[in-house]
Amino acid sequence: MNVDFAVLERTGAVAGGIIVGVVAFYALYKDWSTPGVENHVFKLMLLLLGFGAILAILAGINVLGNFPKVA
Amino acid sequence: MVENRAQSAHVGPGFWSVTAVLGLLAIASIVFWYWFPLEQYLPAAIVTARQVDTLFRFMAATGSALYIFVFGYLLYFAIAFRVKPSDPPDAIGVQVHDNHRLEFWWTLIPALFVVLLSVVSVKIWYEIMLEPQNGLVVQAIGHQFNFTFRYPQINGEITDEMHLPIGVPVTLNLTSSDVIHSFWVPAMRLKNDTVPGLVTSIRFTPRLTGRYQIICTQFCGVLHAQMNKQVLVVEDKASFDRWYQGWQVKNAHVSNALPAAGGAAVALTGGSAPAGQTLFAQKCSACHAIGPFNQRIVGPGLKGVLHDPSHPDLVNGDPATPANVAKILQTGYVGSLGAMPNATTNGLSNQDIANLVAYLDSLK
Amino acid sequence: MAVASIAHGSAHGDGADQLYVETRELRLQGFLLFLVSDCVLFSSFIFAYLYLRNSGQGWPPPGIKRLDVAFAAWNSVLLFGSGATMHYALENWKHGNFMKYMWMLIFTIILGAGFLGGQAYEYTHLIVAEHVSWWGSGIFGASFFTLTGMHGFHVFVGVCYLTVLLLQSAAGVYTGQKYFGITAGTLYWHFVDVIWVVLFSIFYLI
Amino acid sequence: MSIESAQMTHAGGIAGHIHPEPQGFVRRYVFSIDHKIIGIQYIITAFVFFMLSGLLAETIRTQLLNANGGFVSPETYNEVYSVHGSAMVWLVVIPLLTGGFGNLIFPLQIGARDVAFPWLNMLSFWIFPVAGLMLFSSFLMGAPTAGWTEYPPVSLQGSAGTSMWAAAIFLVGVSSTLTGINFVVTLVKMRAPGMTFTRMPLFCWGQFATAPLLMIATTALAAALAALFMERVFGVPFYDPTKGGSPVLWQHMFWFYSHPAVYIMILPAFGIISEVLPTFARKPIFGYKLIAFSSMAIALAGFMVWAHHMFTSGLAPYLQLPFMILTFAIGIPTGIKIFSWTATLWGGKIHLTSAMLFAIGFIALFTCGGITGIFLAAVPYDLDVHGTYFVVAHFHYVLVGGSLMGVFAGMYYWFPKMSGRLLNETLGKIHFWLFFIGFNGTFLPMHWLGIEGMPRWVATYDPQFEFWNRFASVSSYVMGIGILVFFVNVLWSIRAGKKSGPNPWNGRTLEWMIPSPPHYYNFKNIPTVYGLPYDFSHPLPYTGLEEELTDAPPALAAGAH
Repeated sequence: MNVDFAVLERTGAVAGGIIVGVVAFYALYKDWSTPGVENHVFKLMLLLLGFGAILAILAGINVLGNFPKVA
Repeated sequence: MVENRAQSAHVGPGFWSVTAVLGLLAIASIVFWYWFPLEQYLPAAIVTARQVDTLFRFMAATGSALYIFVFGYLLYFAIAFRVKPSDPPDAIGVQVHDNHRLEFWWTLIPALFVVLLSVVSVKIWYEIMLEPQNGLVVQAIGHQFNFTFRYPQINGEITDEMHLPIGVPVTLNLTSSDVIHSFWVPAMRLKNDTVPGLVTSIRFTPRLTGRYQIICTQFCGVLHAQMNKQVLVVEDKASFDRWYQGWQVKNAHVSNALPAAGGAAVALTGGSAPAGQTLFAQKCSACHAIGPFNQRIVGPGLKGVLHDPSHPDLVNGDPATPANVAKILQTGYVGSLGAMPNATTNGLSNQDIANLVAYLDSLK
Repeated sequence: MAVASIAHGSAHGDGADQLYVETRELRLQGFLLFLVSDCVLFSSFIFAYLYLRNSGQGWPPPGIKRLDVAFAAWNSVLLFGSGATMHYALENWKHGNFMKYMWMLIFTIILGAGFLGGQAYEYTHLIVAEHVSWWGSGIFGASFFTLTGMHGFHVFVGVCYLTVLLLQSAAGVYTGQKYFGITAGTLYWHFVDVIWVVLFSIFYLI
Repeated sequence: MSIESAQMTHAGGIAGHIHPEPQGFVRRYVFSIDHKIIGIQYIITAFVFFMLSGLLAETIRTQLLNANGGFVSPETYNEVYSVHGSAMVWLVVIPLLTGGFGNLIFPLQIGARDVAFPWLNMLSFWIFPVAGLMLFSSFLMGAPTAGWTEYPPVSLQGSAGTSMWAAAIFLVGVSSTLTGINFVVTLVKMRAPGMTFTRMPLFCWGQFATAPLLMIATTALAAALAALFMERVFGVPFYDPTKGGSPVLWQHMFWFYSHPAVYIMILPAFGIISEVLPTFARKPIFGYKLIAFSSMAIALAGFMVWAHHMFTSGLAPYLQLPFMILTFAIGIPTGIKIFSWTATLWGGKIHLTSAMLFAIGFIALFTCGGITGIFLAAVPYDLDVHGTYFVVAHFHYVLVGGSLMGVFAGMYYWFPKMSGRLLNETLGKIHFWLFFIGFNGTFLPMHWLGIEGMPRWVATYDPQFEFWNRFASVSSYVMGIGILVFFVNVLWSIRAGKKSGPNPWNGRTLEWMIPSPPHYYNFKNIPTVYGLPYDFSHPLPYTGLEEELTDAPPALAAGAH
């Protein structure tokens, strides 16, 4: 039962991560040349958001945060 | 520019004579700090104390020379250039904004001085750090509000004076049983904090016999001011040996376990490893890591303490068996780096000990 | 040039007077500086956590299990997703698509609240099933609950603020030229997201 | 970019925006949003706290008249010096120099009508007296005893007042952070047209270097204090080694704030001195750019040297050397400033007014404190004198001889801008000489007391130190009398002092171009700036000031309401 939940969560994380990542990087690409302080901050934030999405995907497919079971 | 140069050639009434006087005063102060008999006021009890004094002389001499110039010019300018009753009310001073040559020099000279001071300090720092490691190992433990000392081959703790033989390198390991104290002997020009949960060490070689005050310099509670009553006695080898043997005899029957704890061996059946794991986090993890032997906090790392072929014996020389681990847990242990409290002090019931041993046994 | 497409005419037109333009600059800069100092607050606690983590007790400390990475990854995606929707909420506002803006804002609020729900679930699980508490579990409880709790509080404040924005927008408080509240909300929400990227990696992934 | 934004201001914007004058006592003087009133509120409140913590200081010295104390119990003594230190740092010097003189003067000097966020400014002021009362009320429940640094674990054992202390200092921190944000935005965005960064008066540079420190460093302290509070009240283990925490962690977090805090307390004083010296020497400040940039250098380097307070705390030895050398390096920009100020006096037409005396006294005493700072930065010597009276002497030379002398110079210099009246010069000179002599008598002997072995934080001490302690105590009474003279002077001059007129010192910065005290809107027309304020041989580098001293009403712009 528990295992099913974990698989579900991981699938959700990977799928959601891909969507968010694509959206974030697309938005970053589209906004690349906007001027002004707040838009520069937005771009930085989008970059980090995309990075977070990648982290979530990697955690979802067990590349990151995959620790051996401790007794 | 021409105007500026004309002005700088004309630096004001008495400028050069004042400069000469200040120069003489500066030289006098340097000579003063060079000859000042520091050790007459405060003996240099260890070898590196004299190096620290040298550093002090160097900084005091350059510092006071600098100060004499700044303060002297300040005073002289304030008096020589004050507005005179004969001046018109809207009189203004010399309109000079800067002088790049002057600014260059007074940036460069302090910078060079900083380099020089760094070199001198680092050199003396190395001499303090590189004192030999293989000498007598003594432990000082800070308490509210006194220090206790532990020597190899003397049971228990010494609560009054700390004795050291002259000329023998000493490693002093410092730790604390409650709050942060600081172990300072002014005659040693050396101090270090005693931090609970940490062992720090200082190394030095006594060079002068005498009795020197030990002072706590970190606020440690309401009687902090009273924590200056103990003394460090540096004496010749023979006196030291007499003192040392005296304590060996006197403390022969004192257990190394802090308060003597006796009792029968603990029954180890029925120990629960998960319960032991929780207990370990509460009672042991401040000093012991769950890691390999050499991952030391205060004591060694305890991963596989019962299953480590490269360390078949426990710290007290007994073979690493569950019963012997239980014994150490029961009685406590005093090593060169720190004191492990006994079961009473640590609040461990026999069941707790059984649980802890079961947990340690489960780590492989 | 998203801005240009809605701001017709000069800055003086359509009610965006010179005073507003200049004041907006001030408020924007002040708000960014506030975020900087908030960032320092998080950094200090993160420093404390990493310092304690490396003080030799091993991680996680004995007696405490690893955190559930799968659940946290899913929950993080909720929050990251809300960052993306918030970004498009502001974009739509700038393009004058009011209804799309409102829907994006509503999605953001739902996702943010969902993240908070997930965090509540995680806390409950830790406290009830694994007996980990804020004060009784050594440095693990101290650093985990303090940092994530502080972040959760920021998310909570953000959800409240976005709800207020939603109501204000419905009531027509903001116009095509004067919408600093929405910009500030977006900046804050992105900030909260980005902090979570850091917290997620240092608590779950290393 | 900065020049553009300064020149962008025109009639329709903030520069032309004049608020209606607030009516009623409460809106005018209590919950005022006028930066000048808020500045005066800060100064009055801080001086009240100064009196209280000054009394605590005299209590300390009275206790130390005798080697075995006896004036108060050791418990009380520990409470007294802990509250003295905390209050002097957080409730007196920082609020006076940033909230007080900062608010009062620098918006005038850059030609602004107010700070960027007047309401926020009011909020940061009103947090401050609340926090101050909290700190002093901790005496009722057992004040903190572990000094202003409150190192755990001993502060974890302290009585309930320690938690109150943490909460109070946290609140002061919030107030400082808001002030910092406010000042940075004001200085970057609200300068008058033509007031480029390199034309700003040096007091503004002092504030400009300080404000980011207030904003960033204070937040780090807030985290440390919050953790201490949680540990004491809820038992959450951060610092207690028996529960896995680390006492050294507090020291890192505390000093990461408190070293920059040292510069928060001195950089604005540098600014005050840099205003007073050229005005009374009637000549340009020597090396304007070097002084301005060295302030920024000091502020930046201030974040990289915190561990020099921790050489004895069990820091890894290899970490000690970089911190030592970086600390030495801060001596270079500081030295540049001192040499430049001394050179400013050369060739001047020096008017030795009270403000000028305090400025010269500042240089003399601060230089001494700076030199002993180098002593303490050298690791081998710090291992000797750390935690002794040598340190006490050092930081009193910097904070009292430095910051507080700066505050007094500023008080004598800018009092006309607060009240429209001059402080009495004779009383001012008596104040200076009593204070200067008393100060040196109090703190100079502490150098050798520390070297010979007198530790800090002690209620009783070894009888061999009795003579110099008595000497210091008696001198501290002289200093106390000097400060009483100052208070008498202020109270008398507010009612009966000589009317100052707009510009009693022939100052050339913008605040002297408008009436004393200024109107609530500061400037009738925002001036345009063409150069530095320190060129005494040139005409004033401003235009647009013609109507300031006339009875003409201010020009109301379209955006005003």
